[in-house]
Amino acid sequence: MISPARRLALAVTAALAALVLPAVPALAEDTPSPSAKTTFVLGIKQDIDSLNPYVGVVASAYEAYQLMYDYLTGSSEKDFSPVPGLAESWETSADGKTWTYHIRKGVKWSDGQDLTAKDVVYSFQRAIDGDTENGQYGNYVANITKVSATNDYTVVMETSEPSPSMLRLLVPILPEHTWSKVSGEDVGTFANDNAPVGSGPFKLVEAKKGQSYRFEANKQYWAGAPKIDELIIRVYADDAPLAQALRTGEVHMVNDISASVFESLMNQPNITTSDSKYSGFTELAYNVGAATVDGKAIGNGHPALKDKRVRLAIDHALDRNVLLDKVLRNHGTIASGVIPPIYADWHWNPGSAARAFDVAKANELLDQAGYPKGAGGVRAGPDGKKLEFRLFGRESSETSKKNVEYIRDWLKEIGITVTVSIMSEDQLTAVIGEGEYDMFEWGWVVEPDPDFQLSVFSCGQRSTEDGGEISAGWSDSFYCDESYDALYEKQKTILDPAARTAVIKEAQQHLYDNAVYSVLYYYNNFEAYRSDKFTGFVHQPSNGGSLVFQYGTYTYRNIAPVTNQTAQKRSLGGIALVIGVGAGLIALAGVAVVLFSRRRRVTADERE
Amino acid sequence: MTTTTAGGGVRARRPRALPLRYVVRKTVTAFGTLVFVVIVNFFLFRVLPGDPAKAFSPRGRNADPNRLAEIRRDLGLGLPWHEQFWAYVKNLASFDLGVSWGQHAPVSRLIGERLWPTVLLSGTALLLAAGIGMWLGARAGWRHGSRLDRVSSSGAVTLYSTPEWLLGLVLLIVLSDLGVIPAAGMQNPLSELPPALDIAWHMVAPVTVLAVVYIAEYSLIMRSSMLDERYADYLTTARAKGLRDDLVMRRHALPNALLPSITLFFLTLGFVVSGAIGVETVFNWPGLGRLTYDALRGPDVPLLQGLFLTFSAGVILMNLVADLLYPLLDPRVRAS
Amino acid sequence: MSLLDIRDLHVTYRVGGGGLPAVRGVDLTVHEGQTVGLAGESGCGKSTMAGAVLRLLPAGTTITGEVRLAGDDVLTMSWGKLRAVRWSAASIVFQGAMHALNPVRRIGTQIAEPILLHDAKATPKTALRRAGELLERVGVPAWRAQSYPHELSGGQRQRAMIAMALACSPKLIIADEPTTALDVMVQAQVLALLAEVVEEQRVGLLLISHDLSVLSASCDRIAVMYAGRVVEEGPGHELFTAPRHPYARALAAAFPVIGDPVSRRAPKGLPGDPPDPRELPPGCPFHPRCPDVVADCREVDVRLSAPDNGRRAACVHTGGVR
Amino acid sequence: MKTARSIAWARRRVALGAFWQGYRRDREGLFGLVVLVVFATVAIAAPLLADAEGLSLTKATGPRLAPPSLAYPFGTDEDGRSVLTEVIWGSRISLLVGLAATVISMVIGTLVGIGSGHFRGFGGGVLGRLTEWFLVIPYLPLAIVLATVFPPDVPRIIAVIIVIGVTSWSGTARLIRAQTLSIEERPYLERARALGGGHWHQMSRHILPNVMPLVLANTTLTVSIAILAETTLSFLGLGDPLRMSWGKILDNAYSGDVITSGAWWWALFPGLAVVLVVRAFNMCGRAIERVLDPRLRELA
Repeated sequence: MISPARRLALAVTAALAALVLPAVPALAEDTPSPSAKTTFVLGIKQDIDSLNPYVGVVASAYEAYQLMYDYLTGSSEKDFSPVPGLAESWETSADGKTWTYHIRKGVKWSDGQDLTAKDVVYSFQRAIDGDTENGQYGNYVANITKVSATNDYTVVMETSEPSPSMLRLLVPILPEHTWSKVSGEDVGTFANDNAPVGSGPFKLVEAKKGQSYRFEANKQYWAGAPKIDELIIRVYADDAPLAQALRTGEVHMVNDISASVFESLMNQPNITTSDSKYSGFTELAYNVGAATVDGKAIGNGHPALKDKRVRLAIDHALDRNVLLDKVLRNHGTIASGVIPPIYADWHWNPGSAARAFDVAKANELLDQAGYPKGAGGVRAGPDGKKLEFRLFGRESSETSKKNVEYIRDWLKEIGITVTVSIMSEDQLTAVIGEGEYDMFEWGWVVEPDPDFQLSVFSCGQRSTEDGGEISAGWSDSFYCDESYDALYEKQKTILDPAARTAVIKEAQQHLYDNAVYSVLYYYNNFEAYRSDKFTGFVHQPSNGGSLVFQYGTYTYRNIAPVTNQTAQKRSLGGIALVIGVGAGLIALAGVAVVLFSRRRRVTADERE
Repeated sequence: MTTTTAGGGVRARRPRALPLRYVVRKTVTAFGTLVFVVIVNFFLFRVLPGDPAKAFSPRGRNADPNRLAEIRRDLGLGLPWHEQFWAYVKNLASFDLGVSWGQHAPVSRLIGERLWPTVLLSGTALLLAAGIGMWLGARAGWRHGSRLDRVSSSGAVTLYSTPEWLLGLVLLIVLSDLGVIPAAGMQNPLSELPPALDIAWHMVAPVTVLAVVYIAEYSLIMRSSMLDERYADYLTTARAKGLRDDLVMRRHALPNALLPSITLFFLTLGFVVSGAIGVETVFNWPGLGRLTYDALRGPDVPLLQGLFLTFSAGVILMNLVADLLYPLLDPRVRAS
Repeated sequence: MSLLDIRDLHVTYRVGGGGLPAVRGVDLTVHEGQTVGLAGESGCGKSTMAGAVLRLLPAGTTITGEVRLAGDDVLTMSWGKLRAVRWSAASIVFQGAMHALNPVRRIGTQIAEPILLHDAKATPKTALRRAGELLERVGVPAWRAQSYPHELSGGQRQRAMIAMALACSPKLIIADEPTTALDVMVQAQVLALLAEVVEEQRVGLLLISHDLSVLSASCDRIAVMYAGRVVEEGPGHELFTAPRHPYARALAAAFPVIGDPVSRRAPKGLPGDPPDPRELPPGCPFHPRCPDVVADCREVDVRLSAPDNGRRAACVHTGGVR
Repeated sequence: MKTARSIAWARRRVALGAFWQGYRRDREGLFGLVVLVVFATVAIAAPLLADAEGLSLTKATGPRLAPPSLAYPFGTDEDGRSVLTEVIWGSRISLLVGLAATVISMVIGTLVGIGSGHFRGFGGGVLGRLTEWFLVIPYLPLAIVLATVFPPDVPRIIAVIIVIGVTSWSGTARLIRAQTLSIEERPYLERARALGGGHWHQMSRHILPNVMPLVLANTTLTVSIAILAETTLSFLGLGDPLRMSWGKILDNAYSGDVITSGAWWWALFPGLAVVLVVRAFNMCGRAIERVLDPRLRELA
């Protein structure tokens, strides 16, 4: 029978071996065996809410759809201009209402079947008729009246009026032979995560919700086979573990990380950071007079905000450069219009006529508007009502909490007291819908086609009321002005890009002059990748645009592993340390056991 | 006066049967608690302001208003509350916890997928903590007043006062300064290691953090119950029989001291599961804890509802196990 | 050669800062087959004596003098030797069997434990069978070996303790107030059982009790203790019927004998309580409560007198040594 | 002329004196008390020790993520604010929430405890059952759910206090119920009933004074749980986003990526503050228990 002392020694050594053993993989991890297939791992923060293109709404879901499926047309990586997709070429009728697309021949689905015009018609017909499907792609197919296939490789679409967005149809083309099995009712919860059939550059092979999604390259892709063999998208809860994973080499690229994490990654070895222009902006929005579509006033917005001069005064009081420096750490640009500069041809900005940060002008404007400074420096209107506004910030965004604090302090300077409260985006959406707010800080991500963004300020997008129940539209400023609506409707029907641009710019100027929003800044998208492991990243647009989450899959198809495996000076220190500690522990345990057992023998007789 | 029966035969060992009435009573109370939790859960989420349907089409993607009305009808928000309640209970019976707003997937599937990592992480940490904690607490209680006792109990009180995730955060900072970066998450698809070892490697840091805090708790529990037994008369009898000191402790004091600790072991289980929320977030461990943290953004109400039910059901089940296990261990209870 | 020979035993407990003298110089001997009684109020140090014999007193207690058990001095032997001697040379029957038995282990296992420990040839099966026989011997059905302490009656538990004490057939048994927790009828049965065992196995019995009448009925010799010292010693019956030392007299008088006219009228109790060991009164510690107190009693710490046909007393009136 | 009340108060003063004598000798209790006094003074004297302006983003002047130095003893955070100022002002919120939540928890716990112990039949049964249910429900998920569904117009700090108070009373209720049951058997309660004392009289006159020592000991332990709860809730982003508590500093640190940037001081000092205060409360609680329960004393 093994004496207790020896049994104890065995247990201790076994436990320590278990502790040290895992250190071995840290070693193995660094020398990927050459024969294995090359895998690129992208770390993201926002889990894909659904792989079903008719259900998913978050940006990462759209990235997955672009990988799995094709679209009729794409956006060029140089400047987002329309480029051929599944449609090799296309013609429009004289009156601009009939579009003919010529489908590329020889394109196969991942299960080997041929992709034909019938699939295109099926995808568009479903987007038009299906409840859930229309909810997702309604604004693309709103004015398509008829879709038909004249032969296997030609599709003809008729529209109620000429529409420039026919070259921006972000409707994925799905295989009819698999999707016909999914009925209208259960499409809402159809997961589409079991090796779905697609024609895109990658094929989904494994989906572990909340953890990772594995795609295999489609080596027969019509626009050229991707250079990597496998793409994995891994999901992380927060910036901290995401940045950590990049440093340990578990992921090769990270996207959408916060400014502070980005800063700390800047000086890390083997990591290249990319501060890319992005199509998003952040604004301070006002409740310019909440009312429903049929004009009935709702909510309890502060009447003073209806007066343009008050809004202009507030705009002058905002020091956008401080936000740029303190909040964005100079990763972005200050802003005026609602279309970001990334879309060079649509973007409008007032240039020298931009409103400068000018507290004196702000005070002057408020005095003119009839709100003199009252007791304690707080301004009040002719009816004695003080200028006290509610300002709502968003719980899920750190920058939002900082912005609202800055805005509160600045407005205090010009005699406006602001009470800040922080809430979830859901609660804020509900509050906006009912008009129960004065000001809030949020932002928009603008699509290549400005139509939807401009529609947000049209009268039609205000809340609707039926039977006492208010349901919110997309307007969050409740701005309603005939001349603006006219401009908006006009641009919807102009085909000639130059003419349409002029109208769009006029609309942006109108919004700026009326200070419907105080657009604060265009923020950059922070990305970082392991330059020691992969190369060939593509910017969209080429002058410093983002590398992933683009309108297209250029980066995924172009990256390739860095061939010359230069000496891996990866933090060997770390590995050596782990093994050193392990060995030390074993030696220590050995000594302890010997001492322990000897002591036991000597005193066996003596111990009580 | 006394007659010795032939050979002084010893009757067969009596089986340790648990009276059926006791088992039924305990199960019914446990079920009662679960019903209470279901009712609380239902009404709790009816207080929420905000428009659930809106969550289906957040900003940046447009959805026309009538579609929102239709979603509200599916969610049954318009119905009078008692009809909603029966529908809710009926669904619950078939494990249908509704659809998660944030993730557009049935809540029961989400919870099912993320249950195993939490059980793995919390379970390992718990067994480790209970084992080491009780061993340490027993020795500290036995050698009452000795240096080991003073040091281990003051250390335990300190760790007991530390939130688990804080310990995790500090550990991560220290390690990252040292250049040793423990992997985040549960698995690394790139690693050439067999999955089991890879997961083990990822588990080392979070399990250590969780275990250390609960070693403190269990050693305090064990120490106090050992102190209760420390001066009992039957220990003097055992010593008088000639047993060595450590045998007296292991054969006589420990079984008696272990009993109250086992009930407390299950009672504190609820806290272990809650503790996992913090640690899983800091270490990005894809379990129920991080699912709760993700569900807070939004907030994703059906998911939170489902998680709350799962956590409570788990703890209620564990307490039922404790109630049933205790009489098997302590003969005195079985008699009553 | 006597079974147990205690010479000038001093025991001082360490409590808080200072020391608490429980036993202040006691001599006691028990011969084979002899039953010696040890009487006295609670707190007089009699239980400490029981603890001292097998060195079961808590750590930090200062013990001086000699305790020879079957020739070897228990106080100086190594722990290993002591453990070998415990229960094999001498065993103890404790007062409250309910607390002295381990509540979560079966009676049979607890009785078999010392057998397995001290008898190398014993196996779990033979030890358990021996336990069954021992239970039968003390009048408890053998199948009770499977029960737990709380499933037995008070009497049965006490008998089980006795069975356990006999497990290694020791030469000496120390019974520390074995019957105090029992009602009178069961008390008589247990005492009869003890007497029977002493007779049958020629063991020495040190019977400790505060009840002088119990001792007088079953002990060959009795020693009365007061404030850590033996104040009178002598043959059992004589000491109860004709006690010499005033304290012994009061103690005997406190237990009425049925049918004795003298005690029927007004049994005399003793005023006051036993002294606090930390602040003993000067001279003879009994003098504050002694009915026959004289001037000397306050100065002289009187010791036991020389033996006069087997009787000794520590009092000025009875020739106590100055 | 001595009234009944003055006699009772005299007795209580003597008892208090005796309690303090016992407490003074308890090393662990004393150390805990000293730490608490220090933190209490820091919290009260916050305006004197650190300028409140230091908390606002706009007025922050310090360098970004500067390690501890003479100018900034606890270093600075990513917005250039001194962590020392944040910890000093944070102590106010953390202690306030901890104490306020404990008051709620003690009031509910004592009422339910006495109620379920005193009333036989349906009333007592329901309260007893309620205690058991709340005892079993894990407190953090319940707190998270409550914090999420709290109506937004209630100021966040009040919401957090109520949430913690409502989810932490069951332990106290169970202890007090057991104590009340044992008091119910005492003869002098029979006498009070015999003399016609109503339920309220019995409970307030007899049961409550007897239960008070247990309530006191349990209060200090509950405060430590409440402060831990506030810190964890703030870390999960459910605390008051506008007020700086220790949990909020740690939340900022975690989302400001304290790990990669290696700004250990940003997380260490608020963390230490939490652990020290919670440990101090624990030590005082255990010391009070030892003084009140003699059996524990000699085992200490």
